[in-house]
Amino acid sequence: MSNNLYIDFMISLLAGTIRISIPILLPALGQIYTQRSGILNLGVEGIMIIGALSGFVGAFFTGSLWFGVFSAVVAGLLFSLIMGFLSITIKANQVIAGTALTILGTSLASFLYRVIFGIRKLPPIIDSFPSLNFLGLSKIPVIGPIFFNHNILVYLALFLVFFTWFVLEKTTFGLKVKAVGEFPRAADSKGIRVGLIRYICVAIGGMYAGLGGAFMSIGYMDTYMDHMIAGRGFIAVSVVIFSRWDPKRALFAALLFGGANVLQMRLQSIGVNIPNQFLLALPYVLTILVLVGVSKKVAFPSAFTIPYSRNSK
Amino acid sequence: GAQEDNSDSRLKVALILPGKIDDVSWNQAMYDGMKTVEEMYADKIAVTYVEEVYEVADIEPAIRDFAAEGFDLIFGHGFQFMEPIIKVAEDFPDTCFALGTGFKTGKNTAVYDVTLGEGGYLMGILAGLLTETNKIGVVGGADVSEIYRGHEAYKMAAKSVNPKIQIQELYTGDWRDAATAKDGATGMYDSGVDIIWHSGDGIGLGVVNAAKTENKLAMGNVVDQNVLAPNNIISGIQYNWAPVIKNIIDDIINDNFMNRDDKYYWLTVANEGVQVTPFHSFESQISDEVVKTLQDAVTGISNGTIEVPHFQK
Amino acid sequence: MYLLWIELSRVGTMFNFMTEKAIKEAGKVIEKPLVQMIQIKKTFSGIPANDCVDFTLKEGSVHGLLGENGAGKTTLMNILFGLYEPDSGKVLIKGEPVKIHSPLDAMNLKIGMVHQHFMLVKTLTVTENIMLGIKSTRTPFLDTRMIRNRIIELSGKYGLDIDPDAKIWQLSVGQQQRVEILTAIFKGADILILDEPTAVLTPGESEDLFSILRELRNSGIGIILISHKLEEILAIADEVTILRNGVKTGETLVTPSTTKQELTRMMVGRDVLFNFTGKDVNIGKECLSLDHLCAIDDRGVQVLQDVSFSIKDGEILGLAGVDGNGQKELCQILTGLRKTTGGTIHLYDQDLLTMTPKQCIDNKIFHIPEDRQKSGLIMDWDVQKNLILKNYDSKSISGRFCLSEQRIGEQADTMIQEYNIKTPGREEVVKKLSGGNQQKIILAREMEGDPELLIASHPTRGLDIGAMEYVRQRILDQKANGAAILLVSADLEEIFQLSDRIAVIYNGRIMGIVSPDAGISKIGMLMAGIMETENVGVDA
Amino acid sequence: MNIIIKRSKTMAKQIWPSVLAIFFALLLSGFLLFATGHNPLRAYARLFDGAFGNLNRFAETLVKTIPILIIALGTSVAFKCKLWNIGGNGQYTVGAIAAVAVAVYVPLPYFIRIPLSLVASIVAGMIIGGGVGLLRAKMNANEVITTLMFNYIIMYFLSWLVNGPMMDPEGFGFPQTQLIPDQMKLQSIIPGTRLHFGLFLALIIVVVAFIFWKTRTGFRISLVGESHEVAQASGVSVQKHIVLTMMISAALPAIAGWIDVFGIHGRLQENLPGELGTIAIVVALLGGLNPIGIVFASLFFSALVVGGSTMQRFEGVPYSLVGIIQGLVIVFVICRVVYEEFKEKRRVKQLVH
Ligand SMILES: Nc1ncnc2c1ncn2[C@@H]1O[C@H](COP(=O)(O)OP(=O)(O)OP(=O)(O)O)[C@@H](O)[C@H]1O
Ligand SMILES: Nc1ncnc2c1ncn2[C@@H]1O[C@H](COP(=O)(O)OP(=O)(O)OP(=O)(O)O)[C@@H](O)[C@H]1O
Ligand SMILES: [Mg+2]
Ligand SMILES: [Mg+2]
Repeated sequence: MSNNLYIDFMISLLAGTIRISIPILLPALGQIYTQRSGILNLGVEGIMIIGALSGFVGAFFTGSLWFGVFSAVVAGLLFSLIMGFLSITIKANQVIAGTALTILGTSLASFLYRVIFGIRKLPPIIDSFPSLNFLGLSKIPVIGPIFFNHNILVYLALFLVFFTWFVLEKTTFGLKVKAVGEFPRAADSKGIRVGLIRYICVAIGGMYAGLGGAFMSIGYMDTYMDHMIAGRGFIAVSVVIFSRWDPKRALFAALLFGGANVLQMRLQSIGVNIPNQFLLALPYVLTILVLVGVSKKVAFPSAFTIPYSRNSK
Repeated sequence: GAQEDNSDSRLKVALILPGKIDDVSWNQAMYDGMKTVEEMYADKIAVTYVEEVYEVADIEPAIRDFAAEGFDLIFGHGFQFMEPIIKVAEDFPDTCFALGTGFKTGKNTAVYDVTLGEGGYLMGILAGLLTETNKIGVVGGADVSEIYRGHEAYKMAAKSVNPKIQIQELYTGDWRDAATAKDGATGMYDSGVDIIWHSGDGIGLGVVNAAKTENKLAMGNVVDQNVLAPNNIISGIQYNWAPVIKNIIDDIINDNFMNRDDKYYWLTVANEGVQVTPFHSFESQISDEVVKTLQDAVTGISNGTIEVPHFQK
Repeated sequence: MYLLWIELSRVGTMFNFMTEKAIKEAGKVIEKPLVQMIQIKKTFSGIPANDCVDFTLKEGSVHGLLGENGAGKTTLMNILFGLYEPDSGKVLIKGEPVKIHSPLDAMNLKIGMVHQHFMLVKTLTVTENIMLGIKSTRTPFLDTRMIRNRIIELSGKYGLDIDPDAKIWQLSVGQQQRVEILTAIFKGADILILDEPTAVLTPGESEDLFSILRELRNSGIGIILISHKLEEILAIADEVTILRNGVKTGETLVTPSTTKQELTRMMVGRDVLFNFTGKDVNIGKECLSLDHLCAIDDRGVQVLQDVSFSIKDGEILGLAGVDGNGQKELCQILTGLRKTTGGTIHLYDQDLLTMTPKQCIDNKIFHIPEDRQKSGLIMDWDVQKNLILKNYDSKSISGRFCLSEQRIGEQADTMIQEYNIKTPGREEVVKKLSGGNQQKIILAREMEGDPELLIASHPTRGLDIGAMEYVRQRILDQKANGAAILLVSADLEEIFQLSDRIAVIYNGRIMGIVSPDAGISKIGMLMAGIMETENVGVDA
Repeated sequence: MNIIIKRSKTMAKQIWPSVLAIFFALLLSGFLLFATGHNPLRAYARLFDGAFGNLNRFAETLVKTIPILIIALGTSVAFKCKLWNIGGNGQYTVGAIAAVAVAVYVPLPYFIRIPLSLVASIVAGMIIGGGVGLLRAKMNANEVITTLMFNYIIMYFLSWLVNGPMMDPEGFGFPQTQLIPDQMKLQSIIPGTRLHFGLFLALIIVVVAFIFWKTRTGFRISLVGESHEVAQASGVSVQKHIVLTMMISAALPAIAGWIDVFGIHGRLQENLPGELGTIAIVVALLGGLNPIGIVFASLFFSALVVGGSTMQRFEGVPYSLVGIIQGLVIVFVICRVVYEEFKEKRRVKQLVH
């Protein structure tokens, strides 16, 4: 490969990596709150698809993409409250509650889409968020196409990395979240309402996941499809765990996964002689390898997946 | 719904689809074809549609159920229906079965198939002639036989008209994750590819979308996808299943089905089941030379002077 | 000498250790009630923890709350702090009837509480833990810097010596307790509840705490002090309330003439048995011997250094010492759960260091663990299953492949009877039983296997007097059966009652091994880390 | 006699809240059906008919029950040890792969090849499970992630096999393997239906599972699940049992894969397990991790799935609505504790007054 081609290849790879890791990063950031507060929400996949649909419907009927984003966030919030109710109020097993949420979410989204749009010859489409071009910054060689040629949701997601870090480390709310996940009884004795904080965290997780869903339908693509989340919610849950509940590391983990995915596609395209299934499996293999590398240090929030009740000893 | 009425003399037809009837692809083309025939033969047939019979284990009960309910003709739209249909057909010798691709037939079982190779060939000619960078691409879902045939013919044809051509090829490993396909296509465009054909299914929308955001050219599949991106979808191929369906139904009505020797119904360029879609707004930009070469290829394939090999892995 | 006094007074409750001059402060007693709790009733699954308790705290006074383990002291205070809601009864603060539904309500009423079990989040720093309980001045943002400065200031002022940036898990128990106290002081409460605050403090720290408390009292704050240490109560309290089995059995002003005997009688309902002795047992051959044992803890810190002692069949060796001086790790080593870094251990002729936990059990080493709920019992399982944890694979329980439900049941029934375990049935979930009965389950399980070596860690911690005596009797029975027994306890009363010899551990070292005749003062000195020359059996 | 009445009374008491929960879920779904122009009663009648209407349909329900039941039993072993094995799909797939590999490529007499292929499946499952268990025990690698990732990896591995080395040479390039020899397939129990002898294998596994929890190993596994600390103090090696648990837990889905290959598929194709893994998680938990409970839960769920398909076929109910009904049933069944808590509160109140 000539030098020039090599640079082009890397630019395309990195720009693609950023784009494709956003729908993993967004729900992962939300799940950092949720998991930090002690709740494992395996229903992210379901929430994301609900978000994707709501985002699209909102944007389609109002013509406003931002209204679409708003509807996705609200829908994600509302839908995640089911998880909150099951895991916090009912104190149900979180694995089954999350599974139920995924089944319900994927079916409900598919059902509502058909109800709203009927059967069409061609799918309804909208104009999705365009790439921003900060004062022509995207024209800067190399750096431009990698960093300055994305749509606004990408930058929003990157901002949310910082924002999530800030909330968790610098605000009273973040401190409460950590306390609730580690030692709910202590939090309770300090006057923190454990259930409320957990509800809020589940809801925030839902909002971020909803946003992640909207990114897929109106940020990345321009329409809704039943299978457009394609396991990204589950990947997000993994990313959260192996980034050890740290937003910055979550960004790297999402980039890593996204990068592996883009890399396999680029390698396929340029005709690397490896069966494509092996390349397709690459991101997942990489995830396990990284997980094994970092796990020794992983200490789960002490109250992870354990419901809290003041009266039980 | 199914007609319970005994006095109804119409042929009871069931169409079992593995995906959604509005997937802008494989399933939708068949659905549309069947709808056309149903309207045409409103007094002769009554059709029941079932979508998303995706799990292989659920196929046989579905077929058996329709057979047991007294349906006269059952379509299974995919090769995964082959084994179950052969098995059920033995138990219901009076029922007719039609299998969408595959290779096993029986007294009451026929195969209908599309010569995607011919379609791919035509697309390859177009891409080879239209490219300015001498780099073209093709994106497919899973690497299965009919898709493979299309891709191989595409590559062969492109090389035949443009010896300098470089071709990038990608399988996303999935029929429905359009976002991944979009990123794959984006990567191709980034590396200098200026025209991509996609070989169908939900992922095709990702390629169309990539063309739109990158403002490059793409070619559609299955249905005329120009409206999705009028400035980017230069052409494509579309299937018209109606003639083949009509053919099968006529055979049954005329008692020709069971004793027919050739149990293959082909959708071909020759019988206009596979067509090149119009150029729409690109009409004026396409040189007469290109139009002529394409037309020659169509004629050649139709009258057998050009023989597209039956590629096999 | 003063230090020694404090040290000794920390240690036992049965020894009357009044110093020359009464330490009680001559403070004015203000009559205005700060807290009135009237006819408080609270039951846990039918068993009353507080039964129609009245309690009054006056402004500017220190009120001692006494009672044996499980008497309901913590429960009463948890109710005042809003952690539990009472079944019935009223609470008045400064004369106003109030409903305290949560700690938040309590804090708004300016009630602060230092809990018996640390309420600290281990992964957070000291500053963060303190910030948890107070409203930030910069809400919604944290005012870390300000709080941090105040911590340094307060900690300097009261000599608490706390690093505001340390994570809780990095701190020693004593330091953690100081963080708890600091948290309470920080909030500037009108009413301060301290639930056994000195249990893990060093004598110096205790005295510092008391001077803080005196200062706070003089500034008008009402303090409720729960303690098992009567000396402390006599030293600082203005009044005491005494609970027994959830019922209030007395309330009295503390005057210079108040004696410990008086208080004890109210607490226990009778005079404490001073000469609680077992049958005379012939001491046999050497069962366990440790030679220069060394070990490190989970954090890699040296916890045991050159520990050497031996125990003979039919002998009880008491291991006295303040918690956290290596006792826990020693017990883990003896049961095969922890690796050592040096030295040898022999069980009769066998090398114990190479044994797996399973082999230790097979060699009849049994253990009554100090934290029964965490490492002794499966709280969600029923009584009978908890009773077979150590012998589920024995012939008496297992058939060829399967555990026999019938035999498990039969065994459970006999043990329930024999050990007088109060339970509705063998299928009752252990979580629902009282602490005493939970302890009896462990006792039954560990003793039923006829131990060669029995390690009893704090066997009576958290037990009422009846259960306590029962447990001690059972341990003596094992001795009579010829078991070698290592009794680990911070309770000197227990150590003196049961032991044939007493080893004192301090900072991972055996300070000395003495006979019970040596007297309390000597042991007290050893526990405080002051070495003596004369020993009665350190076999080095 | 008295005991029987008492037992069935307590059974009824335990089942009643679930029945109530299912009723409410169906009621709510009924509104959705009605709102989209379907007659809920007719649809539900179809659903019931589809699951139990005639011998063939009941047989289909049982055919579906077999893998769900076995995977759920496997999953439950891990769950009982508080290990979240959500890799049922992958483990099922490796079982199927091993089954076909031996059945097609090992030229030994059938009577050896059949048991050999079963052993191969079990071993394949154990290798995956053991790997996950080792990673968890030694490296502290969270098993939720590893099992999930293995699902994807194995899915692509299967895809590679059927498109590459194991593709049927006479299959015209379709992504599937050869059929296993007919003589090796599990015979039908009721001629004319697909119900095969795998059912007996499933029943044997249920019995074994039932007994397993009474064995020493079963006891030790549940002990480790409850508390690592207590288990260790009781002389049970926690690490060893984590690995063992994952091996057992993965071997069962692999057996389910074997049964499905020998009972229905006869070959490998892509996406063999479909939604089985997810349903099995739900079934294991709804069945209370108890073999008998799991039998009923899996029967119920496969009836829901099979009947749901029939409802979809003949009432034109969209596939997604069938999924919604499933989701609602799970949610409501989880909520049944609300009812139980409500009763408990009432009981306590009555006691106090
Ligand atoms: N949350 C609870 N659930 C069930 N029982 C409880 C609970 N809290 C306390 N109890 C029981 O209530 C009784 C009183 O307990 P409490 O903690 O108030 O005793 P205490 O006087 O503080 O004892 P100690 O000296 O050990 O601190 C005990 O029998 C205890 O087991
Ligand atoms: N803590 C431990 N560390 C290492 N190995 C252990 C530990 N505990 C038990 N084992 C091993 O586990 C195995 C099972 O122990 P045990 O002797 O109880 O077998 P068992 O009861 O006959 O087992 P099964 O119920 O399977 O027949 C033994 O080989 C023992 O060495
Ligand atoms: Mg207490
Ligand atoms: Mg002996």
